[in-house]
Amino acid sequence: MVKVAYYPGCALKDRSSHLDASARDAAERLGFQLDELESWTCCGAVPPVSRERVMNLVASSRILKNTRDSGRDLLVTICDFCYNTLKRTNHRIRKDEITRRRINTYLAQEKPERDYIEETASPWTDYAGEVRVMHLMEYLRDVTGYDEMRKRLSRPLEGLKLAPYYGCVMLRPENEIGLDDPEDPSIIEGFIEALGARVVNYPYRTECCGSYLSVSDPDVSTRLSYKILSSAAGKGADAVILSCPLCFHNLDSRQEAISRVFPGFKPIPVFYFTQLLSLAMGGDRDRQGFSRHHVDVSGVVDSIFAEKERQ
Amino acid sequence: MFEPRIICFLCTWCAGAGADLAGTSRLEYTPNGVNIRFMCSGRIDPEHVLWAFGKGADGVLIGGCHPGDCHYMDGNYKTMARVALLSRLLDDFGINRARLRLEWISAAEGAKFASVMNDFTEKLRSLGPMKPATREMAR
Amino acid sequence: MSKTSLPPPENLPMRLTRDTVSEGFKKRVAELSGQNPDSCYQCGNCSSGCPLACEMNILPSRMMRLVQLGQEETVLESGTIWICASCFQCTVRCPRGIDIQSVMDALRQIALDLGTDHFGPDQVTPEQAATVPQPGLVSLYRKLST
Amino acid sequence: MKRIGVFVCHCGINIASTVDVQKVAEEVGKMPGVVFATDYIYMCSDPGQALVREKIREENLDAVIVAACSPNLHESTFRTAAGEAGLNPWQLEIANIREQCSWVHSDREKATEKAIRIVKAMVEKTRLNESLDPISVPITRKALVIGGGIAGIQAALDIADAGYEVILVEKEPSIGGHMAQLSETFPTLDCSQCILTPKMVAVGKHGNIELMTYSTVEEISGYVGNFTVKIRRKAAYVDWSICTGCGQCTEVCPAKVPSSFDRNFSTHGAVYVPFPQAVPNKPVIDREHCIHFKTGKCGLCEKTCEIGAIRFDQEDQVFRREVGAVVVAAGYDTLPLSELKEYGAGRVPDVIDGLAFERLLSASGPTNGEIRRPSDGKVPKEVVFVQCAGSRDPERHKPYCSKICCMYTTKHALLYRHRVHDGQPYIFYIDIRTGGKGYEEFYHRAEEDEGIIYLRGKVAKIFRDGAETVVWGTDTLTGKNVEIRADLVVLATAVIPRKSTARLVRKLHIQAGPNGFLAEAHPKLRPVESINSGFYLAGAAQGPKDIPESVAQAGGAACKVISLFSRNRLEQDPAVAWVDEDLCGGCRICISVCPYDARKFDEEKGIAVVNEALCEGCGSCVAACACGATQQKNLTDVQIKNMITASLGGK
Repeated sequence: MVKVAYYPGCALKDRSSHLDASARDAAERLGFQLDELESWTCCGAVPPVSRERVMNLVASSRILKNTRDSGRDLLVTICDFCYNTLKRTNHRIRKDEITRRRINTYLAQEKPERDYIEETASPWTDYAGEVRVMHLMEYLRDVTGYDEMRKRLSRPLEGLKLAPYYGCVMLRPENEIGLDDPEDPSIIEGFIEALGARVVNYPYRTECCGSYLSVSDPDVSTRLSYKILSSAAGKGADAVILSCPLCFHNLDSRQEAISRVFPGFKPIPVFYFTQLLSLAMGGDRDRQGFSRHHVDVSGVVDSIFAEKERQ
Repeated sequence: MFEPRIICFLCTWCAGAGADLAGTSRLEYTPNGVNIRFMCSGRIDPEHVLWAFGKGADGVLIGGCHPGDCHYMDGNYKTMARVALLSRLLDDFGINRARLRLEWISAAEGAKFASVMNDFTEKLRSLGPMKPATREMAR
Repeated sequence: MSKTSLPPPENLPMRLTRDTVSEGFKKRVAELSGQNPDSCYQCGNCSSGCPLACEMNILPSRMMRLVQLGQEETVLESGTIWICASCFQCTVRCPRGIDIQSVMDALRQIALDLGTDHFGPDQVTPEQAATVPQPGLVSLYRKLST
Repeated sequence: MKRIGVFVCHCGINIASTVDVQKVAEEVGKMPGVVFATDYIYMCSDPGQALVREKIREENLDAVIVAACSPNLHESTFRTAAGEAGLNPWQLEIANIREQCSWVHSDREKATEKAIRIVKAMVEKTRLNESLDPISVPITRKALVIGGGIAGIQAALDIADAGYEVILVEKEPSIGGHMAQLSETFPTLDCSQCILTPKMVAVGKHGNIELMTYSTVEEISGYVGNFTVKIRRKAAYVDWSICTGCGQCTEVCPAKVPSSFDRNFSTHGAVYVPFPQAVPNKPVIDREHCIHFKTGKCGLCEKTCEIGAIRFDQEDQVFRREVGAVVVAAGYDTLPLSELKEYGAGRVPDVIDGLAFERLLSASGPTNGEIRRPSDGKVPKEVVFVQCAGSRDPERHKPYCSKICCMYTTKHALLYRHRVHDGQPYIFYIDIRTGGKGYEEFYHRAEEDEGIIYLRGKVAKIFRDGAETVVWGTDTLTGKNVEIRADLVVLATAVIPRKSTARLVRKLHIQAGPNGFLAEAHPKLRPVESINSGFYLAGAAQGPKDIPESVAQAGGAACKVISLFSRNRLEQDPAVAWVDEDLCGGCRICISVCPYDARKFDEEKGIAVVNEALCEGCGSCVAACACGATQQKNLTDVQIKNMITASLGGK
């Protein structure tokens, strides 16, 4: 079983741990194991990765360095926030000489004090961006391959119409992330088809859901989420699929407020991509944490299982 | 600090015009090189390069047109072949082949010429002056 | 009715000096963001593409103009820098390649350095604290702590 | 010992500010053979040149060195001046101490020291310079014009009217270029066809013009005055010599081919004439879409043609022509919509580009001049025009301004108002640029009398939402964003060089600039000439420009060709190769190396000989010669070695 270094990040270990469980389950069914890093810290989170304050790159640099020092050159994450921060930090370390030198001087201060010579400890070398950071969906697309994934489906989501939601930090800024074209992405569309479901096109797939504003200005996030969800529902989507815990929180938990403010609005279920992947691979519906969803998903999940029985 | 002496062989139509463009765009680069103007890089004889090293040059830069752009059809392809052979010859003479540099520079690439001069001077500084013994070999 | 002071007029002209338009605040923004505000030619692409523009009293393109002219007070008092959700639409679409998100970021940090307190942990409701995923809180607080 | 004079130029402050010109003159003055050395404020000025002439006589100099700007600028000026004073022009050399010294260094001491070494190298070269006379060469007084747009047409007519023969090569079946696609032209709104067709007909009928359409230049060799060009005429599968252009075949053809002339808004048969006023007005068969070629059946056109002009067995033909000069007028293209992903990447049906809107406006267009939108044919009432779609965008598309779009978009909006009185045009712009004669008045009228709304701001996104096309823009003047649910969007896409121009640049060995447009010899002083002699530029292939400028440039290029042809012989640069008969061992390496076959093997003498008329002076043979038997005049190996030694400060 191929082992892939995996960085869950804080949200996936706590509030959204059910999404982490579904990710591990799906990976196993696809023939690789998400091998969590032994020691990891918070990734520093987007957005203030400002140029002058190199300090706030240290958190993510430490994760990258630990990955390399533990002998691995690939690190997978399933949260857009961690993916954005790790990828941009890695990019800056590779591209900018000064940032690389200053980061490594900070990290050097954390050299463990050893009074004895440890043969096994690898020599302390500067981190220069050797690790490759990948989003789990990117890994499925480029390493496992969507066709391979399609073949291993035990419960294809035939007939399910899914609206892909990218949000912001998964794609942008593209010169530092380079996952897909920010104006015309296709990675989630490919993922949906690989699950056997049908893609619903709607214009708001790369528009912001309000991100952290949902805490300080909830009304703003309500308005933005309404635009996204009503557009997707309007185009006939059964559900929205995304890969960021914060967008998941906004689009899912805001729907009560939206229904109160916008009377014509019909709630639409929101899924994390690992949940649907796990179901499609034959995963157990009770281990996906559906109970924590604000918008009831049982209708869609029943249709997925119903599909299975009819075959 | 060691200031390397560079001899540049630039063809008129592309590399020479590129060097002139670096001038009209006021791009600063190191004053270590003097250009000998040729109509085409195909005119440069390996003998000239060895003569330059023999007479005290620490580095030789040959500038020609990008393949396909040569005003005389294929002069630069001949240069490419001659420099490849000459570089091996330099090894035999004990001259570091990095001292001979071939660059394709078009009439629109003033910035490229300036950065090549700066970069080449920097590399030659790190290489240091040529040893008198190898200079004698070149002569 | 002998007033000892008058409220300032509604729309004072901008007092421009060599310092406002090149040194001081503007230079600080340039350093912090690593961007050159003067390369903006006011095309307005960042404003028209910004999903939060409808919530802003001053649009992003106009913020860049105010930074170009060193208008520190107007810029730091505007709600724009706090409404910006760092979604990078502006950065991606700027024809002059300016990372406008970094400029907004720098403005937030200058505001925080001057002690502005936009949103503190005490204002988070227990229910939010329990449900909002940590990246949401951290990036929001981040506006407080750096 | 030669008596050498050195003149060091200040060039105002351009050289003197970083190079100590007095010191240079003084140092070089000490060299043996340098009998006179001075510095002067502006060598290229009349008094400067007079100084050279005067000193040549006074000091009876055998050679002169002018240390100044790049030889490309004033080498010919100073050589003429030397000639007037009785000194052989090839005894005068230029030392480039401006572009390659004073302008690129700031350290005064180092720059001066480098300038001295540059001038010393030139002194060593001139010591061994010979007096030469230009090689005179006959000129073929026939011109080749590549590209049949308005620029090519005008150039061809001007040259032909001056009495010289012209070959006009156009890759489309008909000449006319993009101008033929336009409805009216700014700023006078006269109909494009009405002012273009007479010129096209004149080309078609002109005794001096050989019109070769549906043809491309395959290969060119030789040099100015003596080019040999191979032109490939694609098989039209119609024998134009007997075809009367009656058009019967085009009506019966069942195939449906999208018309590129109408920007795919209409279709024509596989056998077609691109547009009614085509010159020549004869059809061609599009092999990919012709049912006969694909399945061997049909052949309706053949049956219909009474005089039997249809020839399915016709082959491509390659013609050889001798010409003396080439005018390149290859025209332009517009940035494909697929590049503009933020505006729907060409997948939103009601988002079209400027040329497509021209076809909608055109009376002979697919909608006979009625403005109808592509998606459902309805008359659009809300029309958004988007400027700078790809232009002025160094980060993702083209860094330059495409110059013509502000004017043609204003024209589009104005004509739209005349056709759809209750329709509302909006123009999103960054700056409206109206620099031509009568342009600003035209824009003012559009804004004031025609009710066109100008919105200052760049559009960020255009997308389809159900049946509607949504435009997200802004108005920076009010500081508010703008959303318009448009019925039709017209993008003013960037003007870009044609893909075929890049291939042409390769074949002709001329230069193209960073954005792919043809590079002129000097942007201000020689805008219609290429740096390669014998090639002239006209029209948008050299950079975005409107019709008045293209026509003016075409006239300029034609005038250059006519002045070239006015001389009966052409003086070729004499710095060519020559062979020392005693040394040459007849190994023939040089013959294989010469790209111009300027070298032949003389059977009797058993040595190689140079045809001075063909030799271009590139010198490849000299470097290839094993025993140094062949040398290049005024650039011998000995001279080069002496220059190297002097440049390194050695003796």
